Amino acid sequence: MYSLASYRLMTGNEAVAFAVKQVDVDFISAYPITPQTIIVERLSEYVSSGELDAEFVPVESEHSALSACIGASLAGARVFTSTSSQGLALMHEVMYIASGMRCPIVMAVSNRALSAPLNIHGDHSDIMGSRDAGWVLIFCENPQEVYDYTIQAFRLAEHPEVLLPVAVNLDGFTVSHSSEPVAILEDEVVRAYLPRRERPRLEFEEPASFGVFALPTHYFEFKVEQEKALRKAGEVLEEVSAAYPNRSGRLLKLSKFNEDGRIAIICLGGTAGTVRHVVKKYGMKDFSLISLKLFSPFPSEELLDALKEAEGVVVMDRATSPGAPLPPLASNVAASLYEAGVRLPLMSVVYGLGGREPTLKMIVEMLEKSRERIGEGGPVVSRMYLGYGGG
Amino acid sequence: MYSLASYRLMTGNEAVAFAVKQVDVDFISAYPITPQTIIVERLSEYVSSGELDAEFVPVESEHSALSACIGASLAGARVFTSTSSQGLALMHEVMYIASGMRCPIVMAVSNRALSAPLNIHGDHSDIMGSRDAGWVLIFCENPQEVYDYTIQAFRLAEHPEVLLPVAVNLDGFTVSHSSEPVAILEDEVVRAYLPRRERPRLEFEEPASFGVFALPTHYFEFKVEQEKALRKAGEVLEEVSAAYPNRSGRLLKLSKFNEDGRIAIICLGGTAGTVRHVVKKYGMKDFSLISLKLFSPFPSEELLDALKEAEGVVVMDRATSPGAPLPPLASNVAASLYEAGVRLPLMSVVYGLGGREPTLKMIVEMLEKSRERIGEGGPVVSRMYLGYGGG
Amino acid sequence: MPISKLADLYGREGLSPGHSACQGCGATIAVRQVLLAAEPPYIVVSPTGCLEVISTPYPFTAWRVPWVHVAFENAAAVASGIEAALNVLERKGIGRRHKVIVIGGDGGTFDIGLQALSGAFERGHNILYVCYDNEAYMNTGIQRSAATPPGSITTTTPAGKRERKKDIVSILVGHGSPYVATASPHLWKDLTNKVRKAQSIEGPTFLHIIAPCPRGWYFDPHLTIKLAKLAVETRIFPIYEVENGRYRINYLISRPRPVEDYLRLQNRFAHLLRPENAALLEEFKRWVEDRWSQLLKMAEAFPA
Amino acid sequence: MPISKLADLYGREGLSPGHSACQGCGATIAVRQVLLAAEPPYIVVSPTGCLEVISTPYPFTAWRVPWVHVAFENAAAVASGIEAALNVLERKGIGRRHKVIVIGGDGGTFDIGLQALSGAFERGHNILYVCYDNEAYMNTGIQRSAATPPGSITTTTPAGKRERKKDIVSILVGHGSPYVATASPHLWKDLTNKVRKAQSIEGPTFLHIIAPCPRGWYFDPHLTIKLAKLAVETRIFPIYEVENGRYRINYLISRPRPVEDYLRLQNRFAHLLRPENAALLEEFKRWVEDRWSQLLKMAEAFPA
Amino acid sequence: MFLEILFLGRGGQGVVTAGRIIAEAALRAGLFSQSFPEFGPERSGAPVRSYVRISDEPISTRAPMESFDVAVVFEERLLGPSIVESVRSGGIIVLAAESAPELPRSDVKLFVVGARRIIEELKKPRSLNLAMVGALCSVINTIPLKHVEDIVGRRFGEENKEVVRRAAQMVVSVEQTA
Amino acid sequence: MFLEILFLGRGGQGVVTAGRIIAEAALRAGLFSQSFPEFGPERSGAPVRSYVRISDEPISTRAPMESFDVAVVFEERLLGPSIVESVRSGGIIVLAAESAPELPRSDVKLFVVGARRIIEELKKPRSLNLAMVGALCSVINTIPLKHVEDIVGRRFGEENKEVVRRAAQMVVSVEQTA
Amino acid sequence: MSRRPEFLIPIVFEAGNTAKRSVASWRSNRPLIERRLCTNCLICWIYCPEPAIFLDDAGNVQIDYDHCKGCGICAEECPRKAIKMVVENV
Amino acid sequence: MSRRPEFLIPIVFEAGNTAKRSVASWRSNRPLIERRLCTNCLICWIYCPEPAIFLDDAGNVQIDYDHCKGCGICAEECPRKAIKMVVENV
Ligand SMILES: Cc1ncc(C[n+]2csc(CCOP(=O)(O)OP(=O)(O)O)c2C)c(N)n1
Ligand SMILES: Cc1ncc(C[n+]2csc(CCOP(=O)(O)OP(=O)(O)O)c2C)c(N)n1
Ligand code: SF4
Ligand code: SF4
Ligand code: SF4
Ligand code: SF4
Repeated sequence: MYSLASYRLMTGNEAVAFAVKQVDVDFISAYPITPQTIIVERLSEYVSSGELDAEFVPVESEHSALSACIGASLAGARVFTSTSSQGLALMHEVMYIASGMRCPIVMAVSNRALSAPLNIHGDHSDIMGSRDAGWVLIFCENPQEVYDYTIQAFRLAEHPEVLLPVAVNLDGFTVSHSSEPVAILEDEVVRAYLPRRERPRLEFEEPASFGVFALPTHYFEFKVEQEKALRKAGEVLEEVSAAYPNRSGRLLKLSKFNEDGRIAIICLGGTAGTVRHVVKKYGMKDFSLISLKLFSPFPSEELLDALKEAEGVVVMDRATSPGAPLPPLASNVAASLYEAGVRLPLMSVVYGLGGREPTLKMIVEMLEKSRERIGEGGPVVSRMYLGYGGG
Repeated sequence: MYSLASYRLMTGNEAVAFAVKQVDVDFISAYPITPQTIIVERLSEYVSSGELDAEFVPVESEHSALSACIGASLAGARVFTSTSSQGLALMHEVMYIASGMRCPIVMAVSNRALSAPLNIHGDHSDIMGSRDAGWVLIFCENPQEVYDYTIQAFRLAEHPEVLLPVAVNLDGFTVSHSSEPVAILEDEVVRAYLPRRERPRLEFEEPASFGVFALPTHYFEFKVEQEKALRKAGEVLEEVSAAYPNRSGRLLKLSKFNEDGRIAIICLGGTAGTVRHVVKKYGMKDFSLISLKLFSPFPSEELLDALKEAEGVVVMDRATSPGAPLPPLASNVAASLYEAGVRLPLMSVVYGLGGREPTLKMIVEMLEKSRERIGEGGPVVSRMYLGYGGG
Repeated sequence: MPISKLADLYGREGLSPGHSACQGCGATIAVRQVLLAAEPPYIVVSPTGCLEVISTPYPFTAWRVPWVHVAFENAAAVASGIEAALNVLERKGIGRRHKVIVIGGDGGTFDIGLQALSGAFERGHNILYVCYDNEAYMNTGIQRSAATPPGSITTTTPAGKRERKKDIVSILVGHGSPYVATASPHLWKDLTNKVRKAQSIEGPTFLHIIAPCPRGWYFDPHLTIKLAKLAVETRIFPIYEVENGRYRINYLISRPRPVEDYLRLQNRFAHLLRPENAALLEEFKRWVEDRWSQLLKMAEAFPA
Repeated sequence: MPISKLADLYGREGLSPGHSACQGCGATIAVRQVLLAAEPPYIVVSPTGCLEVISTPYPFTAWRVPWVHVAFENAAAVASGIEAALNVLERKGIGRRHKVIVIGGDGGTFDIGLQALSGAFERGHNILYVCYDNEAYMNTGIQRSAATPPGSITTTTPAGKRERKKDIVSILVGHGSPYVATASPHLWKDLTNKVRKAQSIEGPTFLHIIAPCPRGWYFDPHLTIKLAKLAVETRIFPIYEVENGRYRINYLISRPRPVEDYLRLQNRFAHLLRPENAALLEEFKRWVEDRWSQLLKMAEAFPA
Repeated sequence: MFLEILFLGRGGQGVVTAGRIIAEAALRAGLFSQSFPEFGPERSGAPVRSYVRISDEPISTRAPMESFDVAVVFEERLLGPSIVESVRSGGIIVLAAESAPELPRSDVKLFVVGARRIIEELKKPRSLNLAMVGALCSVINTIPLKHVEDIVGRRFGEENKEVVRRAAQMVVSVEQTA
Repeated sequence: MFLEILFLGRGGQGVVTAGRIIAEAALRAGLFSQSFPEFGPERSGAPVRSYVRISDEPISTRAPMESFDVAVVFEERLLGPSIVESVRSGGIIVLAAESAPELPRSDVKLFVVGARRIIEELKKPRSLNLAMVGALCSVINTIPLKHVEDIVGRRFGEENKEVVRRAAQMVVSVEQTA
Repeated sequence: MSRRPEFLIPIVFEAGNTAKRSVASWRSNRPLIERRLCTNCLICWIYCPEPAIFLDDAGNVQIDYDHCKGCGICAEECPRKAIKMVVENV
Repeated sequence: MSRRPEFLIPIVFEAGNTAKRSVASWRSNRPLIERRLCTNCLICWIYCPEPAIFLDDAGNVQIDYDHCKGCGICAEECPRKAIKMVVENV
């Protein structure tokens, strides 16, 4: 049994900061960038007021932020950082290093579009552009999930069979800046959920060398081992979430709505809520919704299972992979279907780039279009830009 | 008709530098990193000796290198840079900006593994980790291709319907450091192939603002326009390569060998040569080879065409996409097959990470294994780490 | 030719109205003055920050001169590229040299852009780098920068910043720059003439301009120029120039006004004036005194 | 407690033999001396570069002390993280403070790592940053860095570098560091005592050590220590320290040896001694003189 | 019940805070709520919006709001035609003003509150937003005013409760003639 | 014809250049060639390798070489057991030495050249690699020595041609007894 | 030699076109110049952040009310106190 | 509280283990100490880059030939000229 402290109105960013305070992190280093900045500000306040006993290092760039986090993590600290967009892109190099050095850092990403042109609004290009960096990638639909998943992210990251960094993604503005009720746990409950675990660390008495140079004789093995750990994280997640005190806040790999709908909509992050709203409000029973919480390791199996009854699938990507046959999420879905030998009509939808937040009308339009395209012997794969005004 | 100046023994890196000299670039900015450094060194020498009339700006980091290139490109110059691995990762943010600002920069990437652990040897993780940045991505098999494709890259990049940066990839060490005969063109022939073309630029008389801020009202359209231009580059390439004076050096999207083999091996970069050698030397008629030259925009159509007769396909990735169902190349191939509704047994091979260069024996082993797995009612998708020693 | 009266500047506007800076934005005043003085042909480069965001919401631009923004951390690198490229294009007869003027905020200059700046100065590019210093990251909502003065409250230093302000002038003098100077928009004649001078010198030059920010310093927008003046007259922001390593104090403040006159008007310093924070106020004063006396000594050891 | 004889250092080795530095590597000598002097407990951080590559080919390490490498540009940021994290872990009773010592090459310090360094110094972390200066990027095969002296040939300056060496000491003094010093491995006593001193001072301190590199400077490996000595005695590499802004020249070279004695032994300078390059040689000498006289003036204006 | 509310004021006037207070009060009243600002760079002086949804069911949509049940406008100058347009038929406008302007629509209810006078009288020059929340609360009548008072008291000091109360009392309905 | 050749010396001795010279000479002789160094960080003094392939057909493989037709060893100390092992049966070792060491294999031909003496005598202390290329060329006998001489003359000065010639003359076959 | 491409590109070719936008709605207070006090010294102009001050054809300093945001700097800095700020009417 | 994970991780736990590797093959010249000249002053040791110089149990300076690369610094710097370099035999 668990006990909820209470409900509080929080934005996604505030939910992150609050969770991070409760997990008793030791070290935070981050750099301001819209729409993530509020996380940094709140944490500065917690540290400054003494509510959180941690070091907050206000570095001079995101490259240094993640670098400082690696140093702190290797020194044995529980570490948190956060960023968005250009900041994440500037960390790109260091992200691979954090995972390669097996640092259980948790990072919140308030997702935002990448320049050029500069745009401060939401989309998933930032994290998708670094999706190969070997991090566990979690997506949240609302501040409640942000809160719950941030806490669980620490347990997952620090699990001795995982030891990998985790990125908790929240849509820039639509989740990061939206104030909503969040059920929070008592501090002690959170602490109990997250006992400290030992791992190798920098100390004079047991001198080890970290971040060594690997010749072709060894590199491949390190990388495969790391890939395995990431896959393992998928299994460990089940244990991590099963142990989470607030049952309704457990981090499942995906959540389903209206399972009987014959057309499945697959979606990451906040937009899933809008789709759910539309399906519910307009009684569009044809459609089921799969809100994917775990993007990496990609839960192919669970996804295929969720698609068992589907006649077609709409995959909503809030990012592009220019030049590739399909954008990131659709590409993973197609690969999973291909592997399973399932030939499901797939409509790949790119939406919401640079904060073009889907309106209800747009979602309805997308659903209608998918009905047209799916199931009438249409193409296996079709494409759509949702809300795009150009030619 | 064209005239070859002569054959010269050149490494891949030297072939880049020589081509860049011949195309009369105006501006070079780069930062040393193994195994790309020789390119920078040779170009410094050309500039210093006066053989090349260009500015060489020896910046203090790769982030600045590509930034300086953007500045120079917007000032109207023909621009070149080169990098590898950590350097490319450090440019990540700026790569998206270069394409978003539509700068026709040509960059050579001597591909190398990404840290951690640090490794200076060849693999494709670096460029694959930035494959969403909207660049045209070309892969070369040997110094000859490096030379020819570098020259063609400029014409493609600067084409008024493209105006996008192009990355020319050569395997670190195995191509970048291998000296081989290269047929070179006369300087004048190269110049004639690459006339200067006008594009918007920074100048006091026609003051325009570059790199502006786009609200949600406009960003989506810019990005779609950019994606279209990248797709367009695939078409333009045909014109660009058809015009290339050395017929045998034309940049085709892919090259085929032993087309009748029932199992197709798809491969990027230098390893294609080793596979070809094995197939030829050991008379393994079962196998055809598709050496892919263009990775982005991905030539799905041409690839499907090349696979028409295949009974199975082996996709060799020299990079991983940890946590994804398939590594980058296999993922694109699977998406293409899925879209075409073709259900071909696919063996995804990850090889050569961190310079674990495949030996002939390893290639043979891979081919044998693929025979076992493909065509006997085996799984649609199977996986293999080639040359991996771990469990 | 030196600027002696406002009529010399009128009609040379480089920035259009209609931008979206806050009411009373000091940075915008500073930038206007820089552009009024700058001699064509030139190209302006800006890093990300207030100036960039307020001036170019597509499809609009406030810039009447060629302008480019690439990212937050690389303005000096972009400027290096433009400068060097135009050198060779002029040599080849397919372009001409422009003076490249970077105009960036303190965050893009003191922190995330410092390395690019240092590199450009080390390589000796012919650029003028202007930093409008509003003493925090304003565009993202008032976070600490290395230029934030000690004691100042920002959203990342809720109890006041502990560290001193990074001495960017010394750092750039240490780079061997031929001309480094400070300026304030209330001294428009000094400022605009320094722009001319800096622009006329071959090599990398630097102008550090105080730019009061009503939003980030929490003061009433009509006080912007007043505050710039107070910063100078309290010796908090000394006005001087360093030419080839030789120092000249342009405004020798012999009888400084009390720093409290300056602090009082801004909510970011409100706590410093509370009795319980007397030590912090002392610390602030010590910082001001140390810098001033250091400056005097330098001017003595290396006189202009 | 000060080090007075070699026996005080013997047996404190922090680096094992069996690493793969070149024959006669000056950097390795410098690093050995630093570690012989350093007082436990400490942690070493290195950026990418020769030192890192020669010392840790998995599954081997030459380091007998805790050591970490993360990337090329971020050693000071990594050090900041370790230092700050151990502060809080000690406070929480689950760890203890260590002095963090960064040891990096000139490229990782003057160029690509400068911003992280500047940030760490501005924030005032309690770290000792040691730069072994072999005056180019050696690990990647001898390319120009901001520390490469004027005239020197590298693979990216085939005709000799035009710019002067970046004055890192002035720059860090400009950051308000409480202790910045230079050293040479031939003066082992001075060097090791400076390490102790720097380590004992709270806050960010810096040690700049000349590290002759036979491969990159093109000299015979047995001359490494000789060259370090010549660099000092020609005034090319002055030995001094700056404590809280106050200068002390530790080796006042009243009668400098001709710079030619130093240049002659190294192929990177061979062209400077050719008659047709007299102007370049002059330029080099001017640089040496300018720096020395600047140093004297600073020592006079800000005496220890 | 499903209410969509717009707050419209200027950077610096606490428009976002107003939205949060009402959302929090709704939460206390056992309702579900969501509140978010206009997304974008905010500059002092520029017109600024914030949005609130209140419902008796969980709110999952994050779609932008294009029309409203209630618009709360902090200054008469800001009540332009497009704002008036954006209020749904049968909806409400709450305006800070001393006297009532003419509205071009009759299917919208206009309420006016002398918010500036209230805050001047109570010497709370920075509390315009609190006055507007009080007025709104009284007008929509789905959230007990006490919740708003409590929140305001806790977050901004007891003295500010009076601002809320006074505004709630003083807001008046204006009959439209158009 | 398909020859795989190893050069083994020390960092600083021009091992890589040696490989390139022979590859270039092969090119001039109308053959195909490929030459590459050992990939990795090179330090002065450390043992260093380079590799050459020569063929009468285009060379497409980039597989690492694990065994060789010819091994050219710049110093007797470097001729360890693993090197001797790596030479194919019927293959050749060319060694810079004054006298012939014992080899543990008899299916390999050993050639010795007094390369150090030659360069000393000709006062070309940095030309050990050129001597070794000369010796190799003479031993494998598929590339006219003239091509090597030309390349060396052009790249390193006429005086060095003599190093090549002399080494080509002086290299001697050693009969193995083991 | 600049050539505008036919496709959408994130460049604004029309220099200074924010002048076409009004920011009058930002203003709560309006500066009024008292003509008889004003010497047209241009001090207000050099300190205006917009700039929303210009010389009319007669050479008199004028406020551009489409672009004045009402910050009050001009009023504060006018050496002749020739500008006063009044509350903006609707 | 360090705990070694069971999987492969790029950390070397055995500090200073390059000492187990020989780099003797790097050496072309070998330093020889002339015992009677040597005062065990340790100057050679402080300047050796490896270090390949140590004190034996008797307190005498010795060369560690597994780790000496033969750079010759010791011979150059020995104040008593007690070290000479000789060409390495096979
Ligand atoms: C790599 C990166 N990190 C962070 C940001 C977010 N960001 C944009 S502007 C800015 C602050 C700018 O501060 P400053 O340079 O002082 O200029 P100001 O806004 O104060 O004018 C920040 C943190 C960014 N755009 N890019
Ligand atoms: C981001 C990045 N760029 C480039 C490199 C390649 N690189 C590694 S070490 C090095 C030079 C190191 O020079 P320095 O710091 O002077 O140390 P040294 O090797 O001379 O000891 C370079 C360019 C890298 N590892 N990472
Ligand atoms: S926040 Fe400050 S610097 Fe930025 S526009 Fe507003 S007043 Fe100007
Ligand atoms: S290149 Fe220079 S610094 Fe690097 S290991 Fe060799 S001698 Fe030392
Ligand atoms: S400052 Fe005053 S006097 Fe001068 S022009 Fe302006 S209004 Fe007139
Ligand atoms: S009130 Fe401000 S914006 Fe308006 S004219 Fe005066 S100075 Fe300019």
